[in-house]
Amino acid sequence: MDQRLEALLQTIQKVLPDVDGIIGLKVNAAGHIAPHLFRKEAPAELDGLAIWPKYPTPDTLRLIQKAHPGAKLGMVVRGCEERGVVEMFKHAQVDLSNISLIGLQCTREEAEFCRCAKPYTAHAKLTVGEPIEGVPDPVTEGFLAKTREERLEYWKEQLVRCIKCYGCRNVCPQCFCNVCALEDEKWVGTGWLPMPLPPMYHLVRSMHMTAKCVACRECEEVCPADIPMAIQYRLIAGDVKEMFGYETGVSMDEKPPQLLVLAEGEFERTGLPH
Amino acid sequence: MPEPKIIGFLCNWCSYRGADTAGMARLKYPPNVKIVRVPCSGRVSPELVLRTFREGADGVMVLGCHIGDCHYSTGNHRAAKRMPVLKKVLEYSGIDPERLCVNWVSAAEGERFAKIITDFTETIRALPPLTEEMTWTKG
Amino acid sequence: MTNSFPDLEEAQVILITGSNTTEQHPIIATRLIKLQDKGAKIIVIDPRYTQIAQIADIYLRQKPGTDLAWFNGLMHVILRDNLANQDFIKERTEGFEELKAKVADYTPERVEEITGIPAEKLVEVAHLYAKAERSAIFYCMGITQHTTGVQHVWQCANLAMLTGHIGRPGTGVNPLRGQNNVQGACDMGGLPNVFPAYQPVTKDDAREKFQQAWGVEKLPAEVGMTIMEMMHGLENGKVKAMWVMGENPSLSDPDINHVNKALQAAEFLIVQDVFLSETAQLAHVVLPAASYAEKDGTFSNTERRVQRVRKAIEPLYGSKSDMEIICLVARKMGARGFDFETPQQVMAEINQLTPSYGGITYERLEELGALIWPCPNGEHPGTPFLHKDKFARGLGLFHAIDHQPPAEEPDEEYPFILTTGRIMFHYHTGTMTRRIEKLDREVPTCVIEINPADASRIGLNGKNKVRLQSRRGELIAEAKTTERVDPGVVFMPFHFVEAAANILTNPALDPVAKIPEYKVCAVRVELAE
Amino acid sequence: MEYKNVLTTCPFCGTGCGFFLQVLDGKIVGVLPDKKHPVSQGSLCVKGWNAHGFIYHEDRLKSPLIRRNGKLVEASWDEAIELVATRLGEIKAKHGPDSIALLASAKATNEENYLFQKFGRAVIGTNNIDHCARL
Repeated sequence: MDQRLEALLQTIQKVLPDVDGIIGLKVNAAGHIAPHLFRKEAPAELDGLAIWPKYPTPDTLRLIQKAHPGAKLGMVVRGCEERGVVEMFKHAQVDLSNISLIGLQCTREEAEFCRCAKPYTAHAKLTVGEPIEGVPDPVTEGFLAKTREERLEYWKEQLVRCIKCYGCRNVCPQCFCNVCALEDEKWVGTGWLPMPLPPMYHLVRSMHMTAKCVACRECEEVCPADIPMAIQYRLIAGDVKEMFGYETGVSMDEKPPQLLVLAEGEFERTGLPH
Repeated sequence: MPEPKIIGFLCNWCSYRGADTAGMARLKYPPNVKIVRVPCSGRVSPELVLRTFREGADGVMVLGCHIGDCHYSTGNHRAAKRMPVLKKVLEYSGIDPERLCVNWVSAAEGERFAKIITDFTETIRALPPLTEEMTWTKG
Repeated sequence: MTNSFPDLEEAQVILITGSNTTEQHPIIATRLIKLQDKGAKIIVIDPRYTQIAQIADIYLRQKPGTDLAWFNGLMHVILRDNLANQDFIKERTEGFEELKAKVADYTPERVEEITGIPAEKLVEVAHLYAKAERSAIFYCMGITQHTTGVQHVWQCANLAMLTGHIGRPGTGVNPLRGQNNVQGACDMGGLPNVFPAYQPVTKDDAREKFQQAWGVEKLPAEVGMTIMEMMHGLENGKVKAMWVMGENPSLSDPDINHVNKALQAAEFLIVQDVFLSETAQLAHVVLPAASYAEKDGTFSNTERRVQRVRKAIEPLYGSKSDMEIICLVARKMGARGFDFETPQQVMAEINQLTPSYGGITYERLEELGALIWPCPNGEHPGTPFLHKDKFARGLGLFHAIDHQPPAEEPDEEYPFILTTGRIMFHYHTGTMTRRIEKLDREVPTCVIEINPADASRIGLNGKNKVRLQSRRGELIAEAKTTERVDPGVVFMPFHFVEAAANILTNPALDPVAKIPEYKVCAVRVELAE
Repeated sequence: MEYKNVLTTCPFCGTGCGFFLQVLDGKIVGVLPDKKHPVSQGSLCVKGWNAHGFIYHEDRLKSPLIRRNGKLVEASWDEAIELVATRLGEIKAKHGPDSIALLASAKATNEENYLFQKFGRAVIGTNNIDHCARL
């Protein structure tokens, strides 16, 4: 057994007696992996404990907590998943008071797969594996080197392949709105492929990921057309940090940037005329 | 080259009156901007701006009161927070962010209004029609 | 499909015809499209400029119902320019001389006249397809739902054999099967002429085998009726009773005014379904069936890949699985051999009697995830691609085929060609998908596609309701103007009962496969207001 | 409190994509794509993502229905099965096996299709079995 997996198993076994269940990943006989709630009633299920490929488990937590608000749970989180639950906590989607986070540090290989800048946890008290530094994101860097015209051309080539599966929205743990703007005909037309330009679906979604995206890249992973939309989310996250000093998932206490009121000094950083 | 189509969302309390002031002073500015009066620049959502582009606008203006002068005290803060991000979204999508003009005009600033309109119309005139850019390359 | 997805990743040229792949098989489409990034070229030949046509490297638009001609044209060019695979033809095929003689007449110029495909484009496609080391053909009902449907499939095979693009990874003739388990329903003998694994009911040894296994004295030796023959049988009184398991012929069959009359004539109609479908509304007995999420079983996909369906929850609302219902009725009728408690037990019987499924057990599926038939025994790894060293019949047979027009062509009275199909957001007759809010909101009702030139000719300006009439019936539906269809052609999906395309369609059948000509019939289009 | 993911095969086209049905306390709450699936490779189309959307629909048939005086009315399973068995038996006896026709299903499982044709051939004694493969 993989060393990290072995260590994770031991940590889970330590935590499990004190909680109602632990959210992690489970593999079946043929190697298919999905999120699972491990419980002490069924200890044998831990034989199927798995760690890769990752899944949007913050959403699993949300689903379970909605039905069992008081449950005492453990949860295995990678850096991105931890940031995910922190953001969801700030938007009152999950309650972290009863949750034991078990941090799972990503390997270099995993981090490179995700082009991840922060492949480590920051809040989890229990952790498994050695944290590593973030890795470069050559895709985003390559995109930044393009001219405006080249960028337009690039997205046209990518987005003509979009089949409007809504997978990027569906899989995103941060997409928890009860009413979704992407399903509002005022903004996004229905029933036609390829979706007409301008790409309203993707423009609106990019806007809505502002100060929410935690760079887990689940959206890219489930995209049938391999459209690297996280490029945009990532760049915007950088701008939001610059303009409004906000970074997703970093601190539990820091409120997401107030949409309504400019804070001291923000106006100057927006680049708008005075 | 066809004349560019520009939609201007003007807040009721400052910018729209600024347009009036410009009109009363018989200031000259290009007639490309079709004005939509809104209660406040904070009313203009990013979705509305995008939809305006979708409907064929080559440029969109969101004009509000100067920061600090908003009729609703901080309504225009909302615009000041959202619109810069929207400009970034446009930029990363390959759509010239210059197509979106966010600015502030008080009721008294007729000349400022005329200048903003004139400059923006020139900016848009220098760009190809957006509908031309918004066609699929394949096919 | 002769091949399967993993090996098709190696294809260099992908020729898609009669398939709106992005809307009908979205995940297959995106897999193929992504191959472009590895340098593969996609060719689409289709009367509609669909999304995949737009993405394709080369798109050719033929007039509906002229496919035999462009196939011949491609083969003409391949032979003319010495691009055929002579070794393959010599070693693996027969009937080549007849084919050669036949396609000699189909010069690109003549083909252009018949099909509307520019001659130089046809030549380009012929060269691209033939010269690549690995070219794969994908087709769907756009070429099969014709009175010449079987001949179109033969043409695909002709083209593949002529160039040797078959029996290797990244090649082959790959039909995309429409419904989730249409492959399996065929494999399991849900056809009037064959037992499971296509063992003919007319063959004595096949019948004897099943007689023995099922413990019955005598199984019927004559080929039974196809759907269309059943409908005629209901009308003329030959058929008295019909049992429909999870299908909806009231909407899916051609000329449904006629179908509904037939169903109403049934003395006893049993329908089992998840919802009260249009067909169920005509039934004498309706049996509530469990959905896919409430039962175990297997589906066989278009690659012949057999995969598990797993019960996530118990049957809802007092419904029962189709398996349980069949067993209950059979036992009530005093039959033996229906004492199954689990689908796994049924599969064990299938393993015994269905050579191609011999090694496809639940134990192996649990371990391997999936198996692609033929898989004759418990050690066999499955067969990702067919016809490796030899064809099922030994040598591959070329069929020399002339262009033939569709059964019904436009005329003065009915000047438009109607072609029908599906859309991304709905599945078959919409019994399930129209009840899924997130799908229904995308396309809540039928929208007909019409070329802008035609739209202005009939005065559609600003209005959107049209009346479509054919020799079978008429309907009113919304219209959308689009260059996606040529002038003279209208397209409509068949999912919608309120504007049911199959009121209009022509029940003319392919003489061999008995498939109706859904892709071409003549209609009149007028403003409805 | 139970949360599990049940791997199954999409019922909405011949591609055969794999997904998990998310089951929370015995109720299906969503779909998750299977990242290790050989066909769908972690992706789904809009139909697959919403394949759970009809399961709890209020229109689901909730009881067998039998036509009485021209109207479909609720009946018990026993009644319905009895009626089907009796009528099929009568019609077969009176008009012969080929007066009965069966439509199998491209939407049902292999096992169900196998049993259905077995029923038609072995119990009724007819080859009048088809399904909408061509439609």
